[in-house]
Amino acid sequence: MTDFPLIFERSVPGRRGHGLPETDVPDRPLEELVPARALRTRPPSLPEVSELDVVRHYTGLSHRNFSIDEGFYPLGSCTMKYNPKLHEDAARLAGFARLHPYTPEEWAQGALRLLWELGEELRELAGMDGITFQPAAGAHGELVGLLMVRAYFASRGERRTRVIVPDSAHGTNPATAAMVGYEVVTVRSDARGNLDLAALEAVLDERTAALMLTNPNTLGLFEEQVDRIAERVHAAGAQMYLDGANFNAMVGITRPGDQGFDVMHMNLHKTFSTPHGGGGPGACAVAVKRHLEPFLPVPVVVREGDRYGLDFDRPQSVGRVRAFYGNFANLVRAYAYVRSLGADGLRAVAEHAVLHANYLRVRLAPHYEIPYDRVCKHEFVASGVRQKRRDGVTTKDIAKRLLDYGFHAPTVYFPLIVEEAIMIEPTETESLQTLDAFVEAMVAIDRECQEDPEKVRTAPHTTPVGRLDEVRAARQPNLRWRPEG
Amino acid sequence: MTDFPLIFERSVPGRRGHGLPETDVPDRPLEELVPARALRTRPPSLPEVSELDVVRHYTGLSHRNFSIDEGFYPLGSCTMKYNPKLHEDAARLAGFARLHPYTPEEWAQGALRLLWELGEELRELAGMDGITFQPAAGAHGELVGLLMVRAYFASRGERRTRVIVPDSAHGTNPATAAMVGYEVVTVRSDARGNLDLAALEAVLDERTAALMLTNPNTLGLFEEQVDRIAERVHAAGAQMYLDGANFNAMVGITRPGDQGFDVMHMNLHKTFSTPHGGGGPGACAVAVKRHLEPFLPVPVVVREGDRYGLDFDRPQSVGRVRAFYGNFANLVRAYAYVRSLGADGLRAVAEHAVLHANYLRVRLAPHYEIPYDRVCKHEFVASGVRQKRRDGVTTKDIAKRLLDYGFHAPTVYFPLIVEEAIMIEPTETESLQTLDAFVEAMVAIDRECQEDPEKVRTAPHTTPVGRLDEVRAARQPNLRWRPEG
Amino acid sequence: MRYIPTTPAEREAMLRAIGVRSVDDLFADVPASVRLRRPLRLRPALSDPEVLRYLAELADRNGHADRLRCFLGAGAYDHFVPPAVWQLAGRGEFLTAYTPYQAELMQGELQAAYEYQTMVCELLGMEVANASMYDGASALGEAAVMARDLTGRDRVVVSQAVHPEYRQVLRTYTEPLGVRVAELRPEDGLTPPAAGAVDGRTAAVVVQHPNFFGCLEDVRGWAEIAHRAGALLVVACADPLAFGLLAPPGELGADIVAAEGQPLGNPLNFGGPFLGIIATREAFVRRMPGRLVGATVDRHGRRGFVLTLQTREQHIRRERATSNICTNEALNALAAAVYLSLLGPEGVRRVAELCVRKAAYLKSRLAELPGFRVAFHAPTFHEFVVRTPRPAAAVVRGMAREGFLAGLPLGRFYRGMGDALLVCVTEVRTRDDMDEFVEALNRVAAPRPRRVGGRRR
Amino acid sequence: MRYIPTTPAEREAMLRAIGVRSVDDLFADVPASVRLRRPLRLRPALSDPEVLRYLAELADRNGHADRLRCFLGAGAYDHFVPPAVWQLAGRGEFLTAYTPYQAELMQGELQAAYEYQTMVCELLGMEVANASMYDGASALGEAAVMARDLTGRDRVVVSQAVHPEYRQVLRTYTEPLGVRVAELRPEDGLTPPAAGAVDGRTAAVVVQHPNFFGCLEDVRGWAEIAHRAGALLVVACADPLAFGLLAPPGELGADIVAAEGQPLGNPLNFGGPFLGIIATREAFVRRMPGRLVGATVDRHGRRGFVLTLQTREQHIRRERATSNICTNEALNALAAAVYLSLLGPEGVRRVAELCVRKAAYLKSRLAELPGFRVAFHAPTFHEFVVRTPRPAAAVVRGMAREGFLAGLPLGRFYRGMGDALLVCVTEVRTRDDMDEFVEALNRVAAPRPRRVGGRRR
Ligand SMILES: Cc1ncc(COP(=O)(O)O)c(C=O)c1O
Ligand SMILES: Cc1ncc(COP(=O)(O)O)c(C=O)c1O
Repeated sequence: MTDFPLIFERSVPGRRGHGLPETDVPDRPLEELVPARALRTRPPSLPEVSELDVVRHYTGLSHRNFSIDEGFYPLGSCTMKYNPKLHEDAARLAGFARLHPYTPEEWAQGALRLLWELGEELRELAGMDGITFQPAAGAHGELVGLLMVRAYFASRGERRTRVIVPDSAHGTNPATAAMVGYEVVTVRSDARGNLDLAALEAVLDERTAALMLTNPNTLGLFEEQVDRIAERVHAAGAQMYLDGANFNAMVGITRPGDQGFDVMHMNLHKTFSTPHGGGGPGACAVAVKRHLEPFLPVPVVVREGDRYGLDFDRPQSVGRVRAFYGNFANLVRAYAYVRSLGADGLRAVAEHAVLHANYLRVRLAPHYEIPYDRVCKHEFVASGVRQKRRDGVTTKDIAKRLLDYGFHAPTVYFPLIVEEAIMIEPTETESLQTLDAFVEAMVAIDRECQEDPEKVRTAPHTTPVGRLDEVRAARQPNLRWRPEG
Repeated sequence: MTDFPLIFERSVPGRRGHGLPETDVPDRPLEELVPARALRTRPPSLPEVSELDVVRHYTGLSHRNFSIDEGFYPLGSCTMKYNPKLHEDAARLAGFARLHPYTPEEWAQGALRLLWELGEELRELAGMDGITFQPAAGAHGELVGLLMVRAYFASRGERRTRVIVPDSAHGTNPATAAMVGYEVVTVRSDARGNLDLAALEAVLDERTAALMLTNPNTLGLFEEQVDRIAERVHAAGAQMYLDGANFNAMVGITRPGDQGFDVMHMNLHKTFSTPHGGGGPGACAVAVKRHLEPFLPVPVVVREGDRYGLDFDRPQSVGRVRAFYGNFANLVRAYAYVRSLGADGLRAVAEHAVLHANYLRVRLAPHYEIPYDRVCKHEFVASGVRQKRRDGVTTKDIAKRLLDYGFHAPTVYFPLIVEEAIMIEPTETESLQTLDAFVEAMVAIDRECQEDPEKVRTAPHTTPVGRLDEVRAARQPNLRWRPEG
Repeated sequence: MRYIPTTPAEREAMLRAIGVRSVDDLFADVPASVRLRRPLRLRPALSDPEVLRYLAELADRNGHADRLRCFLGAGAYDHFVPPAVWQLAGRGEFLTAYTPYQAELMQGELQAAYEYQTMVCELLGMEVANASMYDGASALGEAAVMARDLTGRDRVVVSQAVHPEYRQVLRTYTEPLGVRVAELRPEDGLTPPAAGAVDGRTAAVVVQHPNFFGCLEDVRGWAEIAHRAGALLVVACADPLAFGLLAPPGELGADIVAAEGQPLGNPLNFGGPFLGIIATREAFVRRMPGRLVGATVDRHGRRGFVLTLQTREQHIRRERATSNICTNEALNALAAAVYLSLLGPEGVRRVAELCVRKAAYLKSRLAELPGFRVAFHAPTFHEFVVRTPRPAAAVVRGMAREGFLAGLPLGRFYRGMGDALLVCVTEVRTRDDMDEFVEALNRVAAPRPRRVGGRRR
Repeated sequence: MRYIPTTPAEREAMLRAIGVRSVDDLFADVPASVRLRRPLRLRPALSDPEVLRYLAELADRNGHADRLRCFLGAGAYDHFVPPAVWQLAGRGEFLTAYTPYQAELMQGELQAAYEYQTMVCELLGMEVANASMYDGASALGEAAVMARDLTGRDRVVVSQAVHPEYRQVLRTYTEPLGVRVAELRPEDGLTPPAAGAVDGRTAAVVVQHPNFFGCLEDVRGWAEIAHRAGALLVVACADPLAFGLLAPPGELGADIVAAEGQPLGNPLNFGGPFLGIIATREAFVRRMPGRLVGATVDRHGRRGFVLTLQTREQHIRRERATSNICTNEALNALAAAVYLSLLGPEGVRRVAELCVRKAAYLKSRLAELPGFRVAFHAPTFHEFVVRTPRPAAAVVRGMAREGFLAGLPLGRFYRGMGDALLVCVTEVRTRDDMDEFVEALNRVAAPRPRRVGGRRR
């Protein structure tokens, strides 16, 4: 079998794929308009292909991908739920997709109203007072959140230098803290998978700006002492930051604002079902308690009567983390989602996400190690240690073998505190039949680990390419195609 | 490997895939509105599936298909050219897609104008005077055409009972003639692949209503004596009908009206690039000379100044062959196509369609029999006789084996006058590289026929299912799934 | 050239390979006398953005159903189409495929068609359905021809409460074959079963259910009469969603059903493409027109699907084929299958019930509106006829200015019905829509003082 | 429940399998004190048609670029997006996939990203580009941090002719890290290279090219000055299509380019999602933020693609990562790749040339319009600043009523520029559009007799 060609390998000099217009203004020598030395001398080596070539190329590439639309994607921490098709039509309405961000406010009332209403809904869900949609994704939201924490303390003349992060935290948490200039202090988890309260107390002091907590945490476990944690953190004068990546487990059941969080982000591409696009774009909301509102990025969407506007006049604002107002097209999708589900529907989301995860947990427990085997929330973490020790098969091998069974693999090797971690999040939109089929595949692989471990170690076998050499990719980076000669 | 499930096999009682509203009008007992005996007692056994189930099912089915968007489709007589993506956006504009056919004319001016303008363009291309877009496809257009011929003769008090059809004609030609009550007289082709003029003359008489000719004919050859044929037919008082399925070979080069045809249909899903949709919908125009205009189906699109309207008051009309005005969404596509190409672009279509076909013909000639080996038009007919005699491999086997090479097969066993016919139409939108790859595959298969004929006879090997048992399908018809019990 | 990949260099290379000097040489077989010796007189070619802009301008001049609230039906129905339908049916793999002649490569389309055939059978209560016809009207034409062939008789009796355009098509399809069509006058919006209408030469009785006026016909009654005379009962239907709630024609004794599938997930499209449905008894399958997909097995015993019973068709049987149909409306059938999968039994029932309930609400509101009168007494599905105080065509024009597609003025099709308006209410119309519709009607059409004397009835 | 497939019976079965009695039992770990004890106070749930209808209503209240002819740019550009771009990029297989962690299953996304990286390098004349950042502004913020890390210095010099919002983001990203940002005042719309602005503590000089006023900066001059001082030159760019015609930043000496990729086939979307581009020298790749896709081979030696150099990233390096970015704008990058494939070298040059020519035409027309004055003398790409006889904000409001998005009033960002309007002309604007724009401007903003005295300059 030959390699699937690169688009550059389909190129033929002089071939064209566009139907662009010719000029319709009086011809003037180009040099009158642009000085010769500012001009490009060599054209870029872009492919020269027909529109049909392009259609076949990208249709072909799409057939070498895997998506929610094709099958089960139990990627823990990523909330790969169904992305309703209605949202696509909504986001592509010309009134949204073709709206320029600098359209005068009086001509953008529909868009601003949507932002306002989405803000109201999400503030209620979060139990928070203020909101911004500016960040483009979760990590970007963390940045906004910690910048606000920093600005808050600055406004009070306090200089706090440290952010506490549990050892189970997602990598973006410490990375964000570092980006905002904080020193990162890591706190361990306890035997039940909760943040170790004593360990926390040991490091909490007047240098602590914030605790960044994920709840349910990345083990899929609810922080059972979240109320006490908040109490301690606040007692130390610090702020509670919620990494809301796992909000899917608690919508309508418990609100972060009520748990004691001062600021949180919501990954709208997780709980609120905007599609992941093969790595993005996402969308994010950061919601805050009253005392942090002055620090929200500019602009903030405001309402006066039935007029909606953008408030730029916010002297204490942290400023901006991007141009314009956020990943609007995805906010349209998130709004459609919230309105389609309503209060009952959203609560049902959390209930079923948790139900499905626990079902899988219980079904897999006989076959795979489950280090923290208690009732989980929307996801749980299993481990491949048994297979590794018994059969010499790694979690990576198991993950690759799952691909042959027609499933995406769970998240593996995260959280870092679980050896050979296999983090499974089924979401509420998958059916019992799919969950059962997944269990069967996992059980079959466990059997293969014992009976034919080599088959698992050399997996995948049915994908467009076999196991790829990642070491070579990193050692001899080849990050772009180069034209010959 | 298990079978790809039927949507019914995914069904789970009580599962739902829609977001339909609840009633918002005062509740009244249903029996007040509909008598009980008119009500359904058993619900239809439609699948009970979630929206995600549906998305996965049809996405999965789409992956078990083959389309222009994926590869080369040299299906002779079908003109499988690229279907521009722009047309899809155009056809889906709400102003077209959401327009009710009974919208008052003053509120449908845009749609009517489009029809008028498309009519002008196609009449010029055809060299004809009147046009209708009512038929849904080519065969439907033939029906309209022959009905008009019949009405024309009726209006003159002539009773003609026969339609002449060449032996190379598409099956729809004789079938249509029969539907209009005509007796079909078949005339043979001569050694050069033209209609045998002498044979035609022998059957032409005052009973002849029309000659249905395809030009270029289904051998892909231009009827070199079309002018003389028209002369003879007209001399016998009969009408010249053009099956315009092969119009792609002559747009801008020669016009049917100038060739002596009185009436023709154009398959807009061929020459004018509307997508085939896996078997339809197509779209069709029937264009006629002045003397047939009174017989056009109702309504006819008319213009007065800059107002466009529908003329229903046509007492001599043949009536209707369908409700409303035609496959409008495809007419939008065809219009976009004609306007994108213009006069030069359309002429280039014919030139390149013919160039590509001749290139393939010459390249394949060393390996496959080409019964009429002269300059062809947009397609040509090869034959698998050599392989059949030499290797005991049929054309069907060769066609199936091509599937393994990633190509759709050509049209096979048509036209009927060529033994083991392999009818190849590359179209103008395929690249030289694709044509060369196809030649390579055909050459490789010829080699396989000699070296490993069993491999060809049992092909295809790489498709989702292997060679299917068509005899069983016809002998024990299973035309629908049935719920168990 | 747009959409032609061949570069000048490649063109030369191909000409060389062919052994000719120019492209003109490839057209040497076209007699000089028939060549076009001047450039085509076409509108100038446009760039992509220009084409789109011009088409958007044309589209914008139309009073489509997102601009005018649609109470217009009469054979084309504004049902809600879930966005998933066309996002799936419109996928390139389906959209740009041809008829599945190479079955092994086209299992997607074939399986979908098999499932579609099943769903249609289930909805209509019939034994077999084909893979699609052009539209409801032409399906009715073919059904009548089929009845003639099955019975060997040459008379067809059709109710005038069948869609007028369907009746026109019926005549076009049957009269060239020597079939005589007789029409039955409806009474109070219905076609009461009349044994006298049928005799030993009758091939088929054709009624529409629900009929063109929205009324529910006595299909069972007609089935008895037809069958007693050895004729077939052909039931036409413009909106099969009715059978989400109503007893399906198969249960009422229909021998052939000819229906319009547009309401099943297909857009209004100014009338096309629509989706012709034809369904019948198993015993009649070899006289059916159109494509049929059947299940079979491959050489390894796996399930697969093929086009089958092709000896009925034109490409095999030529002048003895059951029909000339070739290209059909496969993609619209696929969309219908997606639609019916999304809705399921509960969804089709819900839509049908919403239609009935909402139409009943509007009917009762209009019954109270001064100057208006509900024309017929029979129960209706989602359409009904109302008599208007001013000519219905004028009412419709006035209502368009108020933002409504008010319905179809029946004067166009029926003498003496210049004041009759056929109104349709589907599940997408809200109560607010209807209340505003009534208010607007009152403004537009209410008997005005100066006219009252002459116009009130 | 919408989008939840689990039926009540299945729910019970699962609860039984888990060994709990009710779903509530699964939430026993949530402390009572933090539970929500009342129903959520949300707007009522809507059915699908209601949601769509409401959203269509909201969309309809916006003056989008199909309604108002768009002469507005300033960081978001109304270029023609060929319909193929999103029909391909929007395919479910791309749209609903996650980041390609399982490379073997995700070669489509990965290969597309690899090709995208190549195309970006080619267009910008750079050696490496990553797989995407959030947008141009945040890419600039990251670029500055990268320069700081690469140089170990803590000052950044930025021209005020860089997009004001990009500058704001630059500060947000750098100041918490102790970087000091100094701004350079432009002269006559340009940032003339000034050696004095840079010293041994300067990590980076940041200029935008073409700059926020549309003018072409002397990038080469700045490169020399920066490099002489051991600093890096960071070039920001709001529309990389400029480099279809203009010498790319890589050739002008840029060390890092931070660009906005929205103009490459992405919709305006009220400002997002857009597409952050970051490109640099090969030597700096290990300090780059974001995903990088590299080519490698599989165990059979076939070519394949993987995410690579991940030790730069947060999930491996945590607080020592080059950035915290995780989810990015992969789909927008894919759309950009499709767009650039369709256009090819000839197409990007054509677009750029049309932009230059058309903008020049409008500039010359406005130069002649009484009361208007082109603000700066430098050559421009597709934007330029014009001084208006009335406050620019009022002009814009008036022009909206005439059907135009007239541009961005600069008073919002620059003191003393209340009468300055930033106008953009892309290839989609026709000569008629521009002529009508000039006429409308004349109506809306021409100096009126009663005001002339005070306002003319
Ligand atoms: C727990 C957690 N935190 C943070 C993030 C980062 O979110 P994003 O990818 O939207 O930047 C993720 C996403 O993978 C996550 O799972
Ligand atoms: C030569 C010829 N005539 C007639 C037809 C029938 O056209 P349609 O399929 O559009 O009804 C075809 C299409 O296959 C054809 O190739």
